[in-house]
Amino acid sequence: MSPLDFLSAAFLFGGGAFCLAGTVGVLRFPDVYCRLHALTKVDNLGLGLVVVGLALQSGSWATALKLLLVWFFVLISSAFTCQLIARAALRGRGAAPWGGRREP
Amino acid sequence: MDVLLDGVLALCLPLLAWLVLRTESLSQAVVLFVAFGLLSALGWARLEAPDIALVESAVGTGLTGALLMHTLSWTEETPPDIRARGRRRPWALLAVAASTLMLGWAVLALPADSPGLGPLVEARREESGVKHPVTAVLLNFRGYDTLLEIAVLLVAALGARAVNPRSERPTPDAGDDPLTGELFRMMMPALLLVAGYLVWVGDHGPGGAFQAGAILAGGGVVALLTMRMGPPRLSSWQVRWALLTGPMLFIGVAVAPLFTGRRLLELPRPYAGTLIFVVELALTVTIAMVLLMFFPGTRPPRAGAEGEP
Amino acid sequence: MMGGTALMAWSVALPLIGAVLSLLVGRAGVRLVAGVASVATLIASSLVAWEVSTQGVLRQQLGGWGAPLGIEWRADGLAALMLLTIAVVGPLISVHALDHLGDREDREFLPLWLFIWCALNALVLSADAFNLYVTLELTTLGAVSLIVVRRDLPGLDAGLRYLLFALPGSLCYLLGIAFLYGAYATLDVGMLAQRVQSGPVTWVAAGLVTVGLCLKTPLFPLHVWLPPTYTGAPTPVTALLSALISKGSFYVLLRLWLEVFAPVLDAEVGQLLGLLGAVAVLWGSVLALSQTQLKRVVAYSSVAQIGYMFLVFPMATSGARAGVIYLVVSHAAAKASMFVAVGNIHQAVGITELGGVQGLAYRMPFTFLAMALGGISLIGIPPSGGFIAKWLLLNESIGTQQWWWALVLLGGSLLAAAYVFRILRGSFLPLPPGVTVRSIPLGNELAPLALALIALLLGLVPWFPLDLLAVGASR
Amino acid sequence: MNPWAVYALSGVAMFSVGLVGLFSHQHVVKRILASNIAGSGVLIVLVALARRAPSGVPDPVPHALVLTGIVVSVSSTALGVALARRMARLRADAARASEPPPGSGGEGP
Amino acid sequence: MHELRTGLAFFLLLNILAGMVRVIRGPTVTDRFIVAQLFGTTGVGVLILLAADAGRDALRDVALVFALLAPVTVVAFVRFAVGSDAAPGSDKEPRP
Repeated sequence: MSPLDFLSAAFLFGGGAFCLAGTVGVLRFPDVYCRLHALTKVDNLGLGLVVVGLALQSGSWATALKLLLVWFFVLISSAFTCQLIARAALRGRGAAPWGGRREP
Repeated sequence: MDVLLDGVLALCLPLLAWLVLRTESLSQAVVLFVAFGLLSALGWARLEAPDIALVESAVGTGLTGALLMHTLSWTEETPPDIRARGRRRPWALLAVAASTLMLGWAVLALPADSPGLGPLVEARREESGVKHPVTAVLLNFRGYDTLLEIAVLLVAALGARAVNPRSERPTPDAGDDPLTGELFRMMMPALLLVAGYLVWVGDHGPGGAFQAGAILAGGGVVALLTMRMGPPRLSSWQVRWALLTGPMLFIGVAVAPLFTGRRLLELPRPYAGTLIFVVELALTVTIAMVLLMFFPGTRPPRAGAEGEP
Repeated sequence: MMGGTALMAWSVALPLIGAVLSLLVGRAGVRLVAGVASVATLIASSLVAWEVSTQGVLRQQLGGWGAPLGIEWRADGLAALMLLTIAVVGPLISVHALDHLGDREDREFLPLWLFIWCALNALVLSADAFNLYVTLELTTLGAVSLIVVRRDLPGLDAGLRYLLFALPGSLCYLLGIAFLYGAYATLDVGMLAQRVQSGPVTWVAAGLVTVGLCLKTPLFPLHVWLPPTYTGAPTPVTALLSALISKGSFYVLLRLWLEVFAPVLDAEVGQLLGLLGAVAVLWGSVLALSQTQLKRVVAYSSVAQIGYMFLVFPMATSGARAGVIYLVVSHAAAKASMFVAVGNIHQAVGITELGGVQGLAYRMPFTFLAMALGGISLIGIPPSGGFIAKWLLLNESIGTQQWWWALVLLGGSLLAAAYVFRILRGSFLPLPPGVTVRSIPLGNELAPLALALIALLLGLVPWFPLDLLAVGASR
Repeated sequence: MNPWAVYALSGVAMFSVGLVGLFSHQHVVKRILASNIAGSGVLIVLVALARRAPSGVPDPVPHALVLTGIVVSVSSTALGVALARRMARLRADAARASEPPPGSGGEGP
Repeated sequence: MHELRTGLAFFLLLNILAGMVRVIRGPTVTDRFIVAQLFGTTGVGVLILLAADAGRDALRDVALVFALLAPVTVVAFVRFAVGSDAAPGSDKEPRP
């Protein structure tokens, strides 16, 4: 296991951790808007770290660039998704933001 | 670890399918169905079928998800009286369980290592004019299937088009914010690029007309739902020509050998590859147009309003 | 250029070209393009039939690839006769449909009918199991799109019901084919016939294929979708459904059963299918007798007639095969003429009840003559095609010592006579006052008569079709 | 155990779940989803068969069949949804036409 | 490395299955849709992990398509959620 592999393994573990954090966030957070926050966390950092980890061990620049392209598109769509859903939830279905009180 | 991944994936596909059909609320069923489409795409990936994973991801998550999401607005949740009748009688469950066991028994009775027609395709792949075996089978060895399948697409589009009302005037829509306009403007070039790439790569790798057409249709759906484009109507000649150039080209290529004494769909060896590529390019437009016709969108409010959101 | 095999290709390509071009020309030239394509396909189909009757079985390897890799066509006598039936019955129904449906509907009817015609020709010629699946799907989706052409609520309900019953049928068939491919690594029906041995895979595959196609044909226990679909759909579409489209799935079942599964499976399964057919005959006829709606009577009679067709499986001899195919062809003509006649009555008087038929015989002579001749063929009274078919089946049931099928045939004919006369009886009574009879164009009246005369002709001139059927008969 | 059998069995299970769902539910969209799921089940069985090839390179013929199968399945699903949508609209109009709206209400004339 | 990648792919698959709980429990449609988006992204993660194996580069194209077409469903959802009264084709749309 060369040092590069150690580094990429570390990135992969980090990515996995953030994906777990995102999923747990979506499960545990009390209302739509917090869950949106957790969702975009998975998109940005979770996937980002996995992409970097894989890019390191892919060994060819073309593959690394393609992985970054995938991540770039996910970033764009996640930014739009978060904004659109939040606006839709607020205006359309009127989901009230969580008022800070502890849910039963 | 591989066995674990395959095992869990293969196990939760039917479970998820059962979940989709068991839930009462339609929105839950639609979202679970989108998740089911994703997991089946992973299944195709694990079964070393990248072409099918591509089509499943492009069509499954892109279009079927959007189409079903659209259905949420006009179908009510399952009315209670129907729900009661939905319970299955015990003997029916027994019969189904027995038949499923028989199917499983037949699966296990299949020879475990028959290579099927793989070696035969491999042996004659050079004659087909394309390097990727699946495209060779799809457009040359069994090109007749694909020709009829284009007819299936056209017929389904005709049926859906005839049924979707065209005369809907959109209400003045307050909800159309500039964000979706920006999204559309940013997404379309990327979609066109990837679609072109997939048609080109179909010659020597997974890809082809269906995948590219589905991606173009995805972009078209965004344009349709954000009022940038009206639904394709058969009455306008541009739509008709865009829809029918692909099939006409494919039929022309299929029928041409008959005039020189050869058989239907017998592509001339030297330029079979280019013919297939040209036909695929035209079919991409056809498939994108057909998949768009399944969407019941509305015409943009005023012709002048095309530019600003 | 015009060799037999090229003609086969043209008989499939011409309707497809016609459909695509009639879509392309849009509103203006739909009827012209569709008419030219129909005539050309009629010529191509009859030339193929002529080539088969003179030169025997025609084969073509599509794309120049051999059997296991590519798709093969095989046109034997059975296929040629089916081609002719589709080429004659179909256009007559579409001629009637042009006047029966409104202006907008017939612009959508013609391209869809040409697609279905291409699918049926492709289905009849194809000798590749998966290709048969694609043609079945094309026929099904075409039929659904036709059923909803009027966009009214009953049509939509009928279309959805048909779609949601035909889809699982196709999927069962596809899973059966998947098992066959998994076990024998070929999709060609001819090669399957050589390679198939008895075993769990073959039994399950045969079961799936049979259940799937019985759901689409439909056979008795799975026929629940037929009456509401046939009554909800516009009448010319119902005529197409009952005369041609349901025959497509039966043709696939017949070809796969007689060539691939029969030698491998034991006879009891054939007996079961025969039994279901017999129950279908009695069930359909009794229900046809108890209906008050004209269209439903003819729809339930379809259930009964389909029951007759399944009598071929218990006595799988060449005589029974000829008999059942003759029944398929004459039923196509007779049932089409009855449904088209019902369409005329509905158009003229606007009432769908059985009572509404009262006194119309004098005002619509051709329509009721057609209905009477069609009824004769359904019952099987001597000069009609139906009689020849039932006669052949009777001979075979006596010949193979399975006399109970003869009982079913005779009982069914008796019940058929009952419900046909029940329709016709009212028409000779004096016209009740106050009933206004709109005059319908002559073309509309002649279409059912032509169809009924074909059913009659089949009875008077049986040797050409029977010789044609003998070509390439396997046993 | 070569993983193909696992996927084939899961495909068969999905096929059964789909058919049961199709014939036991009344809600149109649910039945269309069920037929789509049953279709996916059959296609997974086909691709699982393709992966049995000992040489490791899967057999391309079932892949082409499944590509055709997916397109057919998507077409019939989309057609079904379009028909169901139109029927819901007609039923809603019929319901609205049969009982006149109580007040002027939001319903336009 | 193959074991690590497949293990992480399996872990992400477990994440997806865990997300099903929110889909079933999620009170509003929006919650369920958020989980659908989460599945999409996690699916992309699994695909690029699987794509790193030998001979499976095409799976990156699949991941690319997933990433590209995610907004399509979002826009459809927004049209449904925001303008449920003005969404095209909805019943409550006042007749023209």
